[in-house]
Amino acid sequence: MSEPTEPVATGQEPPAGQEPPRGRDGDGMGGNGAGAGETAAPREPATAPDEDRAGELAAEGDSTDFLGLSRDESVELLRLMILARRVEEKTAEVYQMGKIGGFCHLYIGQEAVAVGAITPLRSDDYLITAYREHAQALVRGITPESVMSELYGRVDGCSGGYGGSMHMFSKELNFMGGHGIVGSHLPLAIGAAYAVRYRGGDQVCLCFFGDSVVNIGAFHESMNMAARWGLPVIFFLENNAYGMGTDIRRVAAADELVQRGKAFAGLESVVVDGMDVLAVRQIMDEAIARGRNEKRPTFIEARCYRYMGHSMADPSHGTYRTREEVEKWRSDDPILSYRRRLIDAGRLTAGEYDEMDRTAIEKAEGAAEFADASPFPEPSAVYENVYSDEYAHGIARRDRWRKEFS
Amino acid sequence: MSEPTEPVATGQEPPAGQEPPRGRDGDGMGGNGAGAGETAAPREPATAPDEDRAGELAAEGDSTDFLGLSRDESVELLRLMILARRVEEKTAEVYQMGKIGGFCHLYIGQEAVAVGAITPLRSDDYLITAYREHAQALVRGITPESVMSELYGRVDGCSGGYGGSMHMFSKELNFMGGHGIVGSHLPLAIGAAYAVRYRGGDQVCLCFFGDSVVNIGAFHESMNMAARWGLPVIFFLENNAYGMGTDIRRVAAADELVQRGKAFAGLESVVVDGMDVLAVRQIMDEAIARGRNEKRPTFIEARCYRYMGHSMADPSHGTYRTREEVEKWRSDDPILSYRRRLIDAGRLTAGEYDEMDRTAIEKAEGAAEFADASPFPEPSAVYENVYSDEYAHGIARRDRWRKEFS
Amino acid sequence: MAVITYREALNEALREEMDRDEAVFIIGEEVGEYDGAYKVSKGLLDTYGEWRVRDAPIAELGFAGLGVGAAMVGLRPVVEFMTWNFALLAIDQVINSAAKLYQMSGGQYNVPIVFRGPGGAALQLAAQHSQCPEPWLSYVPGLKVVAPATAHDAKGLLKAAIRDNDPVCFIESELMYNTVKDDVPEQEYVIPIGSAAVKREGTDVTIVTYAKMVHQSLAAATKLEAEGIDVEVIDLRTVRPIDVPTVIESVKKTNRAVIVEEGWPACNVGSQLVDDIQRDAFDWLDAPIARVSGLDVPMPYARNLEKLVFPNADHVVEAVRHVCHVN
Amino acid sequence: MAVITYREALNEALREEMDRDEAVFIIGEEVGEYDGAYKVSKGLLDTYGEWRVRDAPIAELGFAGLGVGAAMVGLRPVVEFMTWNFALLAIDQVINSAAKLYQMSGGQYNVPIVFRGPGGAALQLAAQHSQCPEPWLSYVPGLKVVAPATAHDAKGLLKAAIRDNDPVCFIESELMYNTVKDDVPEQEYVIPIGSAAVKREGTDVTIVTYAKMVHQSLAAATKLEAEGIDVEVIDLRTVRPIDVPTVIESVKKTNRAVIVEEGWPACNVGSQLVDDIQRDAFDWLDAPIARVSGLDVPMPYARNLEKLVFPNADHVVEAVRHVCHVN
Ligand SMILES: Cc1ncc(C[n+]2csc(CCOP(=O)(O)OP(=O)(O)O)c2C)c(N)n1
Ligand SMILES: Cc1ncc(C[n+]2csc(CCOP(=O)(O)OP(=O)(O)O)c2C)c(N)n1
Ligand SMILES: [Mg+2]
Ligand SMILES: [Mg+2]
Repeated sequence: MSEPTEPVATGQEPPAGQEPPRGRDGDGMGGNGAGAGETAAPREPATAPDEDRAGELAAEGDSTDFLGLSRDESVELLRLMILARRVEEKTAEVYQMGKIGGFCHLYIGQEAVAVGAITPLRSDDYLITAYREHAQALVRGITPESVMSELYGRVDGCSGGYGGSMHMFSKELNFMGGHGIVGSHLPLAIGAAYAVRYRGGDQVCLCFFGDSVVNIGAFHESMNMAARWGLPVIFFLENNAYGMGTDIRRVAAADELVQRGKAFAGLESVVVDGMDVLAVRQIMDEAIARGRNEKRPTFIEARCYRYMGHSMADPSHGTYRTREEVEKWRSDDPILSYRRRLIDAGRLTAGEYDEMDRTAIEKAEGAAEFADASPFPEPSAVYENVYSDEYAHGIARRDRWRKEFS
Repeated sequence: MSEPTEPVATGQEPPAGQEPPRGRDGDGMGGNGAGAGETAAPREPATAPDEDRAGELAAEGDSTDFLGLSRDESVELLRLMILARRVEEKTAEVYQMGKIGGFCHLYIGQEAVAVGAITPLRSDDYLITAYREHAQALVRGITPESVMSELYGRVDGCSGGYGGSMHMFSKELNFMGGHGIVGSHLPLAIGAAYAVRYRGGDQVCLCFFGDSVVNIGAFHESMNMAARWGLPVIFFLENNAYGMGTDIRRVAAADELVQRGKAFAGLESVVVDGMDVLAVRQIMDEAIARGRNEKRPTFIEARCYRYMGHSMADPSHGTYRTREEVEKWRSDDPILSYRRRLIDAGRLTAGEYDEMDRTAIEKAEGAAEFADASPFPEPSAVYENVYSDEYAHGIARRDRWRKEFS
Repeated sequence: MAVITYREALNEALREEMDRDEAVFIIGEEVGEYDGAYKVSKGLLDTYGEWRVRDAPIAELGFAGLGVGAAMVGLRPVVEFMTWNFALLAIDQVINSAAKLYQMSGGQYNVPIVFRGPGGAALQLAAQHSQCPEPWLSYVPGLKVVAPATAHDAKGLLKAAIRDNDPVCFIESELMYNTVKDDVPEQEYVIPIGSAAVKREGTDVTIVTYAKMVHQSLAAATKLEAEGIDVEVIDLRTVRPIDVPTVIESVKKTNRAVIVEEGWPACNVGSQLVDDIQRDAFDWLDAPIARVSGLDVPMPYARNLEKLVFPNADHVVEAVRHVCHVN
Repeated sequence: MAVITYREALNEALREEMDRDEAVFIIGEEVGEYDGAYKVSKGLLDTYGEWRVRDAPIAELGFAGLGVGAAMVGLRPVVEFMTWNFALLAIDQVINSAAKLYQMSGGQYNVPIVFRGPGGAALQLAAQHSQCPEPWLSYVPGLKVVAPATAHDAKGLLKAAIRDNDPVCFIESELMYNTVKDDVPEQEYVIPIGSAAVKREGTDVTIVTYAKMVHQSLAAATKLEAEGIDVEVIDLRTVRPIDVPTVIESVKKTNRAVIVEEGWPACNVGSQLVDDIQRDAFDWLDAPIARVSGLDVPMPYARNLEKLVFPNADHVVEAVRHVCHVN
């Protein structure tokens, strides 16, 4: 059953000439007001994103021995990528049906990053990220049911329905969330890493963020402290070329984003091909060792791409990028290329792949069904989790004229 | 009458063994609680500040022709440095007498920076700075009387008594002030530079700030926008080695602070000897040309030193630096060394120098007398300048029970 | 007269002011090439070019401060925050720079700047994206704070804000951009900052409110009419300064007041109004003033919980009945 | 019992809690080698070492967030802001991270952190260094806000704040560090957050206040005693949550209330209290509630103007006379 790059029929990829779809509110953040279609390329001249990528990246050859992974281990990476893809496709579908509210940022296209970066972590390592985190949550081990229930705002969600798409958490899995203010979770990441050194532990903290973050103050403040105090943090920049509708090169004064690391003595700064799961894993192995053993931070820039719009309210192309550009990146799909390598290496058969894909699709389906059946939070839950002590019971004092609570 | 490095008898330099003086409140910011004395050097190993300075700096020889300045022009630089020094010494004296309130940050030792950097500006260029700005205000052309009256909180002050030591302004002279939140005036500086380009002008905006600023987010956000959009701003870092009681090397991950500029493509980043007025002026000439003609920003790190404590409440040495270190820097005094060069070059006689110094002392004295005679603001002034329209007259509505206004 | 949306009204205001005064420019994330995250600045880049419609990096503190600096030297920046939630990162520039520079400089540097963007909850955006900033801003002398409820007011007040010589915080709403539509005159008009509007006349009770809650309050008034309660609805439009005289006049007539706002319940605009009313109309009050606001919790994501937090017309009806002793 | 200063009380609280719980650490500018800009952390670096007493770069947003992250994984950070004025740069971390994480994560990640430092005016520090942050913070669900007036309360409340499992904003004062001295027990004690204290009993009028203004209010009470007015003074100690029952009980006894605070007059703690009082004690009030606060202006530098802005005992006396109809 099929190539995962082929979009399922949720309508994110409109036939030419047709108006791109919107979020239900017609107007969610990132909504494209115009009849759009293929408009002009970004106003500022710039080399195409993939030209950059071709540069100094770790050659594919570095990982032909699959980094010493066993057959099963190497296939597991593929399985996770497919699962992430299929769950996100299902998410898009049910979003269009009105099952999910608010913003919804899909990860499709970037799976090699989440899988390559998260799988080498130990379970006691920390992980923190931004709002485009469904796939990262899955790869870290939150179940599809739990992720989907959170998207539905139900009690079985990994944040009990309080957080939604942007705020998934699992304390058990040291998944420190899903944060919505651009750049503001980087200081939290160095805080976790500070705690590691404080306690004399050897964990690392992996912190994902997008390209737009390189321009915000918190990025620099965090890098400086991490470098100065030797905090075992891995700053993982997912450079998918755009912050919402803005080509990063239009707003960042940098020849390449990794350059930003050069401002800090003691911060190892490296680039990796974010479409190549083994390359990501390899560079992460090094970063993890650097953090665990040498107590030094690493800054990784992974060049990757999101296939979909910024959020469900944003068309995949039109205003700020062309269909051709999207198609070009899609032809280098991380799942398909890794599948090919596994097959070529005799580690996987086409039949096994299809079976794996079928399972992933079933899991995604099952997750949506599970979520649909999961209950909404009780009304009384509205006052819960605001404070962790009895004050919680006093805060309703000022809320009169509320039938629900009178 | 003497070397300007010899401190006037205001007691900032206590005889050995004597308790260092405090601000009147016994407790101003930066106050040193301990009986201090010469304590241990900073806890983290580091090369001495002046070792850094010796490095790659523009050689003195570069400016033996006095940058083509006429005799008078070159002597004027000395005159301004002496004036700044003497006014600051007077400030210290009257502060101890209780004439000035609040924080008071002296500039003594850094005069070569203000004079070298400000004198090459045109009157329509913009200048903006932090709270250690008395000398910069003077060099820009605010009169000693006006500066001193502001310190006294009187109506003849350059900010009408509203701003005090940290907030001196002169719109007429394009002196955009005196700002108290570390780093927060850098975005203002790029705003002025943005306005220049907006209007197609050829002014530049000179922005001074201290070494502690390299670690705060606003620094990076400002550098990025200035570099990306080609704003004619000169980011002028006065690296006097300490932010309050913190050796900058204890908190900044950087081999040298100028390294921070490397994060930004298109930002020319250079180091200069901040104790050498001609070197500063020369590098500023280049930066001004870059801004005026090429519409490009410059980041200058000037290595310099403050002789006094962080503020009047902080002893000049003790907790975080040694008397020896202070003395070492004082022996390279920017006024004395430049005086020597002028005399050696036959551009100045010792008698002329003494005369100039006497005049500066008189000006400082006169300024203090003037300020003392200047009236306090009228009580009604408390409601003025909050809004620039008639709303100003309505804001007293909620302030009842106030005899003064009833 | 033409019926246009709240969004279109803002766009028209921007255009008219940019045409009128070359010093007016816009800076913010996605305002140019993308036409604005919520399309308020649609088409402006094409007309005015990149120096006047500037796409900013994600650097709220930096570009808000850039606006302040440009305002100090005579430009009239309109700084768009994609939402006011992100403005917390820039609040130092709003409060410590923009609001204070005029006074700190002894009246030399006024700061004619507008900070604008949507505030409050949209739909299921959860805790970090759903807060009302008005109380924070209204506390601060040196700022003016405007939060219009209709397209008509949005246009007239945004024009006033841009012409104002002091910093104005202008709070819009994702939920109103498209759904609120009303009559806007063809001819130019400007609405003075600080003037409330009686949006419905009545004799039994005064509802004081602003922004989104004007619509909930008007809906409540209609319901209450059926019960024989005649409600007056005052739309503050500006929350700093507050038009207290208009409020007091109404309360002296109706002798009862309900204050309605979207934000959290403590230390907010409504609490200040209670003080103003009890001070100036103590002897006219026949019942304690009632207040309706959002619940005292961060906004939860789940749809059913979000609905509970958000104040609606039914809550207003309850509160009015209570102050009218109809229970 | 020993008489110690407000500063010493804070230092003792820090020491005792650091001894008691290894998870407690301090981070902030100058807290270590320099002993704290105001010497609150004096000597702690020597005892506890640099990982527990961490000198931070000037990066308020960054190190406040570092604290939040460390708290998420089980440490108990005490983040010192050199003053709360600078905390505006970090307020996104206080509000969008610390206050909301517990709820956003569905109750998984609580954030046991203390943000502390001096707030309000000191002496002639001008507009950017003289503001009171309490109203901003008290608006926000998820935070607790404490502002003690005595050494005794400062110690007991700081210990409570450090032990609290939620984020606590703790507001001190440059002007009290040295000048406020009072009896502190030798034995350990903790004062519950959210409990007010009647600092003087009286029957004619209730003054509700907190922090510095407690001292001005007590001075006013002494003056008024001579005039035959018997004043009760309630020190809130915590401004979120507010101990409304204690306030209401007192107002029901005295039938008159004056609220005193240092900050700006609109949308502040006092305005909220007016609402609480009129709602729960409307029928007991014999006069409108009076409020004394700082003037509605940025703080000017000039000594004489600063004095006018700062509320003092005479203003309180005037307000009390007014509500008692003695004029
Ligand atoms: C401080 C802040 N400003 C603006 C936003 C609105 N916003 C949400 S996502 C986004 C773009 C982020 O792009 P990037 O960091 O590249 O991540 P990506 O979406 O590509 O994963 C913006 C501007 C925000 N959430 N926070
Ligand atoms: C954001 C902020 N944090 C802290 C302070 C307190 N503070 C005032 S001056 C200062 C040190 C600044 O040092 P530096 O930038 O090197 O300038 P210098 O005093 O050496 O001229 C600090 C921390 C402040 N004013 N603003
Ligand atoms: Mg991106
Ligand atoms: Mg310095």
